[in-house]
Amino acid sequence: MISFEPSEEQQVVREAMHEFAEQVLRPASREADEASALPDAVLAQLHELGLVATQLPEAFGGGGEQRSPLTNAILLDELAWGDAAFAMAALAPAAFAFAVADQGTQDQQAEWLPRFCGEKPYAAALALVEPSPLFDVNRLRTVAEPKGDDGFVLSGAKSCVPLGDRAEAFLVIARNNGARDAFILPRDAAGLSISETEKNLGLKALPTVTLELERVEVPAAARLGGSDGCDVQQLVDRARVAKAAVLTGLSRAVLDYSVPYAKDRRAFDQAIAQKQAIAFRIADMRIEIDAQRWLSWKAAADLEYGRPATKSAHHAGAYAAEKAMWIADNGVQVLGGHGFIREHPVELWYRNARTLGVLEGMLSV
Amino acid sequence: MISFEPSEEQQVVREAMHEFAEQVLRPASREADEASALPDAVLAQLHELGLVATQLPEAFGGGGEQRSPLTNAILLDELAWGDAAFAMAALAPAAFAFAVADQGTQDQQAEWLPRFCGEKPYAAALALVEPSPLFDVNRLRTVAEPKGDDGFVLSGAKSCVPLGDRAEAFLVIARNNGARDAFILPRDAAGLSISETEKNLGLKALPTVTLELERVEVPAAARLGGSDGCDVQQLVDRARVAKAAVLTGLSRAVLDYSVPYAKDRRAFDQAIAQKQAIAFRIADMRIEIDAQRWLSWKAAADLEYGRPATKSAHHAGAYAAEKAMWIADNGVQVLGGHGFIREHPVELWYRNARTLGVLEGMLSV
Amino acid sequence: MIDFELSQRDRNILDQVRQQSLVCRQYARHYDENEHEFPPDVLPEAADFPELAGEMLRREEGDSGLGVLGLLVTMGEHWGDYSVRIRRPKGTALGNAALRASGTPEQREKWRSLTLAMAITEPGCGSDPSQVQTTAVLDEGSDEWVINGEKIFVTAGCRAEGVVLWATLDRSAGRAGIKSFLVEKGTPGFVVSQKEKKLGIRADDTAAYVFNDCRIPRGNLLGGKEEIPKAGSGGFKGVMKTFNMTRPLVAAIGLGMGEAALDFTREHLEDCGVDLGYGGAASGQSAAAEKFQRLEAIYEAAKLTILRAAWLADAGQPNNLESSLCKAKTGAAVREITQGCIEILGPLAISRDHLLEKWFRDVRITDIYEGTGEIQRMIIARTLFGYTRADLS
Amino acid sequence: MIDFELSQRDRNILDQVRQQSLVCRQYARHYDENEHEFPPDVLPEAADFPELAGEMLRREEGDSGLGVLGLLVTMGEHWGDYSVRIRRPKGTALGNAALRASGTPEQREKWRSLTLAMAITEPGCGSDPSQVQTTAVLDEGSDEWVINGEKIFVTAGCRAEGVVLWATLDRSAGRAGIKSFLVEKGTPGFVVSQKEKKLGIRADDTAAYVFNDCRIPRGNLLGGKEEIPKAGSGGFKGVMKTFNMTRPLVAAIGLGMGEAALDFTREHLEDCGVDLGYGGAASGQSAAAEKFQRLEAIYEAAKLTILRAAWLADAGQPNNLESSLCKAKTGAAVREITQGCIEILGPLAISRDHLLEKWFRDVRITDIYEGTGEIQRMIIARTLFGYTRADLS
Repeated sequence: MISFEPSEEQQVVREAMHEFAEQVLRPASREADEASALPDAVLAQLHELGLVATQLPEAFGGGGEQRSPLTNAILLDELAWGDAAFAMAALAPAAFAFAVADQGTQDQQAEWLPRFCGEKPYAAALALVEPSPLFDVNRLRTVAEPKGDDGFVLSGAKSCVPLGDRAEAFLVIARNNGARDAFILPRDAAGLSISETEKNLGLKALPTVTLELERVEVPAAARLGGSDGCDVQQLVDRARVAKAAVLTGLSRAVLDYSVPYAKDRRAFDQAIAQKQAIAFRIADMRIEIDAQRWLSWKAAADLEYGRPATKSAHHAGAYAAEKAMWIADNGVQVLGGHGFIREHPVELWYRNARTLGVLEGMLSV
Repeated sequence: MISFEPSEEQQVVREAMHEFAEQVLRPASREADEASALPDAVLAQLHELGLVATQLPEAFGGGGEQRSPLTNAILLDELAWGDAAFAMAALAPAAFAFAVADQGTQDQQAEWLPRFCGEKPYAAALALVEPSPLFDVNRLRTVAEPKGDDGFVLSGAKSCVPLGDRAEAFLVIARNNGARDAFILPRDAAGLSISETEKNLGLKALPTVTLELERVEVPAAARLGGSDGCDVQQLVDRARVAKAAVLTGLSRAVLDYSVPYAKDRRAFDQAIAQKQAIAFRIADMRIEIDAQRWLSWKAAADLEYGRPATKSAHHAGAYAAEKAMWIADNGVQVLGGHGFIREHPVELWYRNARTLGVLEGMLSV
Repeated sequence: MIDFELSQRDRNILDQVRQQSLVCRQYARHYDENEHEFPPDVLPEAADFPELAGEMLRREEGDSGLGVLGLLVTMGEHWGDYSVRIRRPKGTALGNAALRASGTPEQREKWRSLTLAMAITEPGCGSDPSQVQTTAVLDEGSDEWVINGEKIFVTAGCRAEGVVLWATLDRSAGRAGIKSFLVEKGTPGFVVSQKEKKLGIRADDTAAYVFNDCRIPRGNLLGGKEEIPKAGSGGFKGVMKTFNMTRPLVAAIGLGMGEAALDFTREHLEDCGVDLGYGGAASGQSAAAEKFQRLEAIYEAAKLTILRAAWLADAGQPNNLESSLCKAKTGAAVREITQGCIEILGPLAISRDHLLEKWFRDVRITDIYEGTGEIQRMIIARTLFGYTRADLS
Repeated sequence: MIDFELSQRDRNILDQVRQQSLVCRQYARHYDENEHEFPPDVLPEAADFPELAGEMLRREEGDSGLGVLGLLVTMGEHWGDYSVRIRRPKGTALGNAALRASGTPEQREKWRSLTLAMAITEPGCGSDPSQVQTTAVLDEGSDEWVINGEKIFVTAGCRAEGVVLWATLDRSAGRAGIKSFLVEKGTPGFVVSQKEKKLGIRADDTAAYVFNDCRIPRGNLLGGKEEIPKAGSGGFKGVMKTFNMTRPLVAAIGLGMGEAALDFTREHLEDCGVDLGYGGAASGQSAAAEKFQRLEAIYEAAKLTILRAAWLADAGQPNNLESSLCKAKTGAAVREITQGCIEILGPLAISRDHLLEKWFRDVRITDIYEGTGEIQRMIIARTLFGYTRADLS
């Protein structure tokens, strides 16, 4: 049945995350962006929320809660309203942990999942994006060659790997004999070099790195799912839904900032909110925020109930990327000169929207 | 040097065509659309303007004037302001005649050009478009196979052939051994069947047909340019510039109708022109009409002075197609309910803009 | 629990609607080309199709709400054609919605079997219904209202058996003076003066009315309240309330046709071997595939906003904002979808041998009637800013 | 004769500008990342490059007009970087343009060697310059103006040696009371209170000023006319006239960076083997190629509107409408172009190892300063409708 009714738990999560976003993330946002650094205190508080651990099986030290892509979409929406870079820092390890939980072998789960359930934040990341123009998840250049019966050799490069400055392990996506596979790579793998923190347009508080894989040898056991391999598209789908949710929250931040600004700001003897050009644009922001959210919910529901989700996740991700860019761009325009200076957060959202819009595979729901 | 200064002659042409468009084309426009028929009287008056004949060489009975793509763009802009279907009816034969004049052999010129210089309108047409989805001028399905040394066999189908109900000859574009060529085909060619007049969304006053070519045999002399063949891309470029000019005139018609309407029409105690939502949209129409026109002039100048024009013609055609659609669509919106009824011409321009936007190769400058 | 999947029962209902619509579609071109004809109230094929109303009304555990289902059915019907129906029940025009929303029990009982058009717009007022100039004057002697004025853009105005029209009791009272009246066809002084020729939805008649000293019984004032409320007391809001029901409906109508356009285009793309896989990057696709996927996402987005408005209504929650939101979104979406489908398919798409060009024309009304896109954005913005009409117009 | 091709001489000039720009570009990232530093007035490489001013001023048969060439040179310079120049001549800031347009001959002579910023915007007024609150009061005793007020968004406000500022002689006189005054740096009571941190154009300093009983000589009123014209007599129009010169300039600045973004993207597309042939149908291309071609057409369109405004000025024809038109068009175009180039290239494009992300940030000011896109559309619409400010604001 068609229903937009969040569960009681989802409502509680939403409210809690909103409060957290408002009280913890928003105040730290600008400084972290200017410093291009993720504050340890924020990261620690994000970890305390237990967003990843609670959704991992009890057997491995997790909370044992049923994973809910819908709940995750809702919470990402709220966290990203506070700050998209922080929201991504919180859920980037999930892209590793959920993948192992969903598709890893028993051994892989036993080895890796407990690490995400400790008291300290455990950093690990999905490494999907590559540093080539026109990057396409369907045309990966990173390659895994079988090496006899007992392993693979990985060659290529990965960029925009979140938390890569501190991640203790990476889940590297590579072409394997025409198909795609994921390989678990510890930080100290021989042949793996990790760049300095990348300098990016936006999401500056989220440290990302480039990985160079120079004939990195991994055992067969490093292949996610073991000899069966894994469904990489599912990782992509989950990442796209997460991205759509983050972009929805970011868009909402712009709207929530633009509304009071437009009411306060006066020109030609009226509040600019009373001018149709401004008012209708803000109305369109509202329209497109709803549209983004329902598309991300639709795709999250497809994941949640085990239905085919590639198409709905594609729509949710692509639509949110386009509309969040439009909304942030128009947020800048509503503020005029004030939209261009770093005293107001809108320019930060403008950079984040463009940055996140072209990224793939950094998160999970 | 960069100059937007039309020659004195171009200014005279522009004014004359505008007057003609206002006095002859505009009043006949609605009735011709409703009847899906090109009025003989209008066609005769268009022919009297001598738009094609004056630009053909004196040796073949023409006016011997230097052909000017710029002047042709200017006059098409004005005629299309009156009615796009009539403008296209006037210049459709030019696509045949100018092609023969530019790229035909001496014999082809001597045989065909005098026909365009008579007292009565002579109908002939370029047959480029094909009735397949995703039609692409680079991927023609109509094929010319050499038949021994002395001719070709044409097979395929062509649609949206303008004036095809009466055209006495067609210039059929076909793939010939990997490249493209043009072939002159008389109406009564064996194996050529000509459909009833097509029923289209817009440009209803312009009769178009589908040609079925079932192993139509043509002599080698029918190949435009003889054994050297011809440059089909040049025909396409010229057609795209002509199309851009027509769309510019159409767009201008919408603006010129919207401005007084918005000033007269009142809502919420003001003229709707005083509402930013309407006023700014009309300002955008004005902006995009200039943009369309300068792009079409730029491409026409490239053709006029013999510079590479494929890129500028592509830009002019594609840009005009997008913006004319936007302008006509917003013209309908400015008029509201009145934009949806056939008492006002805006719905006709809306249909024409969409129709013309997806067509290729019907005209020439 | 958040979900977007239909129950098997609901899917069956919608499948049957689709089956009916395929039949209706066979008639679509005829009534487009012959706009002076009305589609029959019952098609010859009707016998082959069961009535669905009972199935729809019987809601079981796991089924969607009636409002949600109703809009999906509306989409499915218009996926077939704007006007042609297997059966056209009486009493399903816009005026009937107003009667149900605002009529007294006696009025509802008395007129429910009539098909009632709704007449609001006048030659001088478009998107501003408060500017109504048509007057209703009470003749105390005969206990009759005397109506004078003109109405245009009356949907189903020729076919309808009566009309709910807006007239003012007192022009100086502004919006507060506007009341709804019911006038039956055949009443002296009530003339259908014109049937409009339109860009699209040609089988749906759009009429102009003239009222010239047209006398109707005093009891024909809808809702029965003759007093003029004080300005700002919300009397007009009651009149406007009908729109909260009709805006999602009108959006669903447009989107059903938009869906038809997408389905037609998808079929041709698949025939041409265009890969519509959704796994890769947008830029890595062919331009045709990328454009199509974008239109598809717009469609999905609009559909979800419509369902949201309907779901709120089903849940008994206010949906004023969401009604305007879904109408504005869909009005723009169907323009973009149909324009884009034609662009993708190219010259083939402009032929009247196919219905795509008709859908392009038909959907254009979506952003115009029942409040233009501009009016909807005004309502949304007023809500966001907490503004009154005086603050933003 | 209509033409869009440059003479060989003009092409040579622009080629040299490009050569200079390639050098400037090497410094671009440094001054972006170190926004507290000012680029030097003369780069070390300057000796390798001749001065071009003489060549530019010497116009020969077949050369383009000086206005047209000037805008093309401006585009070429900003194709290198927004702020870094091989040589930065004195007296080329916005205030100098105002001095040239409105100063008396004595004033022009006296101050032409100073770099003059232009201070209009105040904390309380953005796009509505008539709301200026800064006051200038004549002290008849000392024959001095006493200035009080605050100014923000003063371009080159730190680097400038003086400023042309707008202040009102009489707030009750509205726009008519606004005059321009020249204040040199170092005048007591004139404080640079802040250097703004910005999204882009970071090497170009943007300052805030405070004037606190700042006294300047009576002769520093630009143009010298102390009387307040009657409302509506066009006095304010004179003040506004500067914009007709600066709007195409500002558009050209933005578009030069837009061109840089397109060139960068084209190079990468070609490296990837994307076919940018223009012969076929749009839908037949790859999505990346089709999107890129669309952005390229937008660029060409914007460039032509800028050249049109400049050509009109060169021809001595009014270009008020066209100045606003090219500014509005370009302000939107460069947003779309830079956003689109990043979208096409994907993750690579967001790295600060490349300049594309900088161009994306830098161009964003184009639709904001020197009158936002909204202000330009207002001017265009007023012209189309024959409206005054009272009719449309």
